[in-house]
Amino acid sequence: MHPVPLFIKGRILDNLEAVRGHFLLRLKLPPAFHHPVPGQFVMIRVTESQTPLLARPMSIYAFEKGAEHSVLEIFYRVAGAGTRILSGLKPGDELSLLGPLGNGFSGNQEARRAILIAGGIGISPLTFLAASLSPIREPFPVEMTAYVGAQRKEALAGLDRLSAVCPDIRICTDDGSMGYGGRVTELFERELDAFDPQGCAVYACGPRAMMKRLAELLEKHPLPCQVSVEERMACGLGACLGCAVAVRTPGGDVAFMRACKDGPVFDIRRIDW
Amino acid sequence: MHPVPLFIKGRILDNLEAVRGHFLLRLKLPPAFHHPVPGQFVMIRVTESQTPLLARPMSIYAFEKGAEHSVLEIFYRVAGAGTRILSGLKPGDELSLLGPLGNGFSGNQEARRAILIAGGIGISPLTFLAASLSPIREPFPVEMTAYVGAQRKEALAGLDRLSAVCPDIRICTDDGSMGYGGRVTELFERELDAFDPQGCAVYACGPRAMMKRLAELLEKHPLPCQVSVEERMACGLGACLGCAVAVRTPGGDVAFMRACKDGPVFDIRRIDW
Amino acid sequence: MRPSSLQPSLSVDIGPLSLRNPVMTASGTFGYGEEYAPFVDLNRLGALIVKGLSLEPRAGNPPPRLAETPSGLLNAVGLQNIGVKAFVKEKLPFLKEYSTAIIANIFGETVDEYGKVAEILGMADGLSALEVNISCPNVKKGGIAFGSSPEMAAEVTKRVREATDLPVIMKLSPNVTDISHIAESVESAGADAVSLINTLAGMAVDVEHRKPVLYNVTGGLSGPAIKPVALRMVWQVVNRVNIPVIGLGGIMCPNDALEFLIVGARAVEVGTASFLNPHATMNILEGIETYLREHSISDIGDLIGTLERP
Amino acid sequence: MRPSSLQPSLSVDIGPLSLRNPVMTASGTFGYGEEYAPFVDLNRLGALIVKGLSLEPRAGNPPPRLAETPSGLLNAVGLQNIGVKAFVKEKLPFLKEYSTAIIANIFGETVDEYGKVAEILGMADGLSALEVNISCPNVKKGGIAFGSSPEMAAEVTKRVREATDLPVIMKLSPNVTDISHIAESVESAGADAVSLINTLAGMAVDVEHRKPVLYNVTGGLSGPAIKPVALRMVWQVVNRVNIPVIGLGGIMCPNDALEFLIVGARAVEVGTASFLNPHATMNILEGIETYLREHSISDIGDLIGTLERP
Ligand SMILES: Cc1cc2nc3c(=O)[nH]c(=O)nc-3n(C[C@H](O)[C@H](O)[C@H](O)COP(=O)(O)OP(=O)(O)OC[C@H]3O[C@@H](n4cnc5c(N)ncnc54)[C@H](O)[C@@H]3O)c2cc1C
Ligand SMILES: Cc1cc2nc3c(=O)[nH]c(=O)nc-3n(C[C@H](O)[C@H](O)[C@H](O)COP(=O)(O)OP(=O)(O)OC[C@H]3O[C@@H](n4cnc5c(N)ncnc54)[C@H](O)[C@@H]3O)c2cc1C
Ligand SMILES: Cc1cc2nc3c(=O)[nH]c(=O)nc-3n(C[C@H](O)[C@H](O)[C@H](O)COP(=O)(O)O)c2cc1C
Ligand SMILES: Cc1cc2nc3c(=O)[nH]c(=O)nc-3n(C[C@H](O)[C@H](O)[C@H](O)COP(=O)(O)O)c2cc1C
Ligand code: FES
Ligand code: FES
Repeated sequence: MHPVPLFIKGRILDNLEAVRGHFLLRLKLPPAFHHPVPGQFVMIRVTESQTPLLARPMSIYAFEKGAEHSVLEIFYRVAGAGTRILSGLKPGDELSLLGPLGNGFSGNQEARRAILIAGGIGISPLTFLAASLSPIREPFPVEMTAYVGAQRKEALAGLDRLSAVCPDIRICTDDGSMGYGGRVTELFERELDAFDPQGCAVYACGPRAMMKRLAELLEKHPLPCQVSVEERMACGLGACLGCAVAVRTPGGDVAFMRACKDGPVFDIRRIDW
Repeated sequence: MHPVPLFIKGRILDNLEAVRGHFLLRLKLPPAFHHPVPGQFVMIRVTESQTPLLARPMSIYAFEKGAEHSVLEIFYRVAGAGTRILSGLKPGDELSLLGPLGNGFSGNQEARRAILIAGGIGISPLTFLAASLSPIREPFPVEMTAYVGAQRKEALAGLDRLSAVCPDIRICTDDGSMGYGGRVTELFERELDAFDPQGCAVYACGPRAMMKRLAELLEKHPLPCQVSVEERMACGLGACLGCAVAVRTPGGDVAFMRACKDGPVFDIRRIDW
Repeated sequence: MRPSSLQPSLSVDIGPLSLRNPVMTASGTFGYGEEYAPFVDLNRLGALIVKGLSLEPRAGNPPPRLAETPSGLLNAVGLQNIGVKAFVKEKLPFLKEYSTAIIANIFGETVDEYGKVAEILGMADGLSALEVNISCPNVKKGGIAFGSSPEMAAEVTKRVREATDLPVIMKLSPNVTDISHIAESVESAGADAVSLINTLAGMAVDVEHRKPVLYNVTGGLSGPAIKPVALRMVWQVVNRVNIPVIGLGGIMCPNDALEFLIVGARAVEVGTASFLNPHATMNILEGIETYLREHSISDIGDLIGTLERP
Repeated sequence: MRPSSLQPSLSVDIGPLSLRNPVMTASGTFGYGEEYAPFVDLNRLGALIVKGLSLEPRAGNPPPRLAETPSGLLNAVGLQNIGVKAFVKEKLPFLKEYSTAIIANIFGETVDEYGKVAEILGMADGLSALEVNISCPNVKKGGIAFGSSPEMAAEVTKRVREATDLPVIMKLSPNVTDISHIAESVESAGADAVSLINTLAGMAVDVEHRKPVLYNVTGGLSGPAIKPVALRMVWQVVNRVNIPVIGLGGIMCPNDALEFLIVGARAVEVGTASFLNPHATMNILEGIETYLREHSISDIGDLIGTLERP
């Protein structure tokens, strides 16, 4: 899970607005960059100047390895100053990045069905996961169901890409402007009992509130579930201890693990929400 | 001399490298920008982000007033981080600037001959001055002689523009690779006595060492001389008192005046070099 | 968070001083007002604080006086000023024409000099308050800044307090171990308010010439770099004193000002920001208004000091 | 200024400690070394200082622990660490394989705890020195940091000095009125060297939610924003003590490191810079070498402390 990360330059192939405020960044990388596992991320420096100072963590959305060069895709939402600068970069521009980092999703060999639960930009690592589960459908087909939530129809992003690898998408919008009217966790709760805990694995990524609610739903339920969490990060390498995630220790205490090195993917039941 | 300055946006028309490390920036400004006097300057913000924090003072190289818009030209040398960022800006980019600022050269009504002494990028305000003296040659022709100095041939910049308005240019290079081999002040010293102090005015801009030497030369000489000085600036408006220039008071003491507001053009004999 | 169309009330009281809004100019960064009059309608400022004044004119330090650092500005102007008498004669008449509160920033080399400056200004017409800069070195007591010792800070406060009826704002130095202790001390000595922070002492080196960039070797650091330190100090002080606190240090945009207000500052001063954007004070004022409207806060008093625990 | 082809000598002595070059890693920013081993040949570092260690493991603060500020980083990790015993057992064996000086950064909640940690590490094999962090609050004496009082700083120094034969570097806090006074005090108490600065106490506010950004409310400010303050303090301290001074605070590039060396620091530590560029230490080392070569300085000792008056 920990191929040695590299700190390298990537050249922007394109950086286009997909849905309002959401951009697809395609980067050309030297072949030395290791093939990432879904759920892994990179730290991207949006500028060589020191404003902003730190690199920004971004999940890997897609990756294609080539002999001459590889192509890495990032799907991102403009959230603040750093992502705003990123969104202004043009094809041909170079940027520094560090990766691949962290522990990705661990495929469950036995699982016949993957349930993906995505809130907002959380769709990014789950799309990479779905794409990587998709080719191994044969001879033991992995069925996939994706629950995708957003506040309203206009904020739904990344559906095209996901639906290409996972045709069964169940959309939820808070305002009911598309699909189920309500939280993604509400719809999942309704349908939860239809899934066979034995052959299923849940993978989730989204806002903290969504994942917390999911943790509650699954508390008394045997479905296994991995979540990818977000925390502010400085180093991405496990050195600064800035990206603390509260987990329950076997003794019942709370301890802090590092989102960047011990995660960002955790068993949902380990986390102290 | 103090038309009310404006803080406005200009759009870059072009920003091209003229001679190695020296750029010509042409900016389109709204017509509200006042017609500057040669020797006046603007404070340019090279970025809307705060790195670098402060605006950079730049002399006005040329100005053309139009009804729809005006065109302002800046001739600059890449000296550090700020000018490096400036040199990366592209046509169409916008930047904020404040101006016109400061006291320019005051034309001497009686002077029949203007002697310009330029070191390095100091050629910029003197070219604007020469261009503005040039059309008023008739019916009382103002003769112009320019001494232009640089370390070596390759560092000479802005000769074309200057020679269009002042054909009598005497070039000096420290290494002798072009023109007179030696400092511009050395050549001027040799030729100094040929000028008639009555009808002449000297205008100088260049490195401090050059202007200091010039001040020494003129100490016991009646030629009038105005110099444009450089100091680090923060506000450009006379408010911060950061751009102190030591001047001699009538009482013989040293006092500090503001390069931005009381200058940048001073009588060379007032300054305490 | 639906925007309200009502005009929120922006007026704040700084002890005996009523301001139409909480946006003031920081001393030394707005000259004597006239320099910025082409850009800012001075009547729209909460208050205008002028460049620091001493009893006699001061020449200040030789150049270089400025150095830029990452997100910061070092200055070693050396408190150059025209002196309190020239101020009253030459600068105050222009300022008096405005309805804005005019605050004189003062300093002295001895406690007595502070008192004398305060007396002269107390008799001048047209001032609303004094802001007392105690970050300058005390020449008599061996060069420690008045603001580094609670006792000396209190002494200055008492002397100024006695010298004038004008509201007295003590401007605190951040170069201390415990700024809230100094704040308590000037509160007990009769200060009407405190303002903080002044600049952090800093330095820069020209590596090529192996010389300090500033002639004076060290200078005062201002600008965005110091904002986290300033906010922390304002938070410490509002938790310890009952007099109003004015916050400053690195305020560049409305959000920065809001941080200080939420932490508990009753007003803010805008300094270095005016250098890069002469409209900064007005942009900040308008941004505060917009925030209040968007958050349906009808009175700025309902925002001040509302910081919650995370 | 013609470049010399000679390889300049980079070795420096920090009291009893000889380093192959002056570039060290700052505690808490380089983990236990292993995290950066993929990027930095640890054998090329002047010294490697590990994350601060306490007697018992510490969980640290709840998140958020980080906030970015203009040219700065606020952290409130809360000194999370695995404890000195786990360090010796689990981390030191890896580090011992390198020829680089390994320095343990330590702290305690009481003077005695400092002593105990120093004793344990003094007996462990593979360490070259201790760096003693006195910026953490003294729980017994009411939460004032050990580093804010000359007496308390001296007490800690003495206790650690008695506990071990390892060279003792006292790491000073910048949140004080007179850092050179603290430096003199730890010098008299037997410190072999001082390092400065630790982080400046700071704060940031989330204006939308009106909450501190950090769970712990305040945090420590590091990065380029603090460099001018760090340089000024190093300059003050080198002018007052005879023991070697290690400089740090905002060093991002070779020029920054050179500023500290010229001012008089015998070595530098690189902190926050490694976060944005894991090769930062090596870039800085190479840049120092290039500078020496370009300026025909054959021994770095001829650069250190050569600041001239402007
Ligand atoms: C492992 C990981 C993977 C991520 N993957 C993606 C992705 O694929 N696409 C995407 O758009 N975003 C992703 N994020 C979130 C992304 O890192 C933040 O949106 C980004 O750092 C914000 O930077 P900014 O400068 O634009 O905003 P800032 O001004 O720094 O912050 C804006 C908002 O974002 C929050 N924020 C800041 N830093 C982080 C952070 N490190 N993690 C979470 N929230 C933060 C702040 O609290 C604030 O509310 C990921 C985060 C992590 C930790
Ligand atoms: C009134 C005035 C007019 C000027 N006109 C021109 C011009 O027409 N063309 C041009 O190329 N340059 C001009 N300059 C100089 C120009 O302002 C500086 O070169 C520029 O500010 C450097 O910025 P930087 O960020 O690139 O370099 P920095 O990294 O800030 O500094 C690089 C070098 O420039 C010096 N420097 C920094 N700021 C100033 C300053 N304000 N004045 C003088 N030197 C400074 C520094 O000491 C350093 O040696 C003028 C300066 C003044 C005061
Ligand atoms: C150039 C300059 C001159 C200053 N002069 C004074 C002064 O005369 N009196 C004073 O109390 N503070 C003075 N200050 C400090 C500012 O008022 C303010 O406290 C400091 O700059 C921090 O605020 P800022 O970061 O918004 O600039 C000066 C600051 C600068 C940058
Ligand atoms: C995330 C983080 C953790 C730190 N942990 C420690 C620590 O455990 N012990 C210590 O003495 N200093 C610690 N520091 C302070 C640094 O060692 C250093 O003094 C400070 O960051 C200034 O240097 P810089 O600006 O180069 O980062 C820490 C700093 C950061 C940013
Ligand atoms: S980001 Fe530094 S430890 Fe995780
Ligand atoms: S630059 Fe501010 S007074 Fe001249």
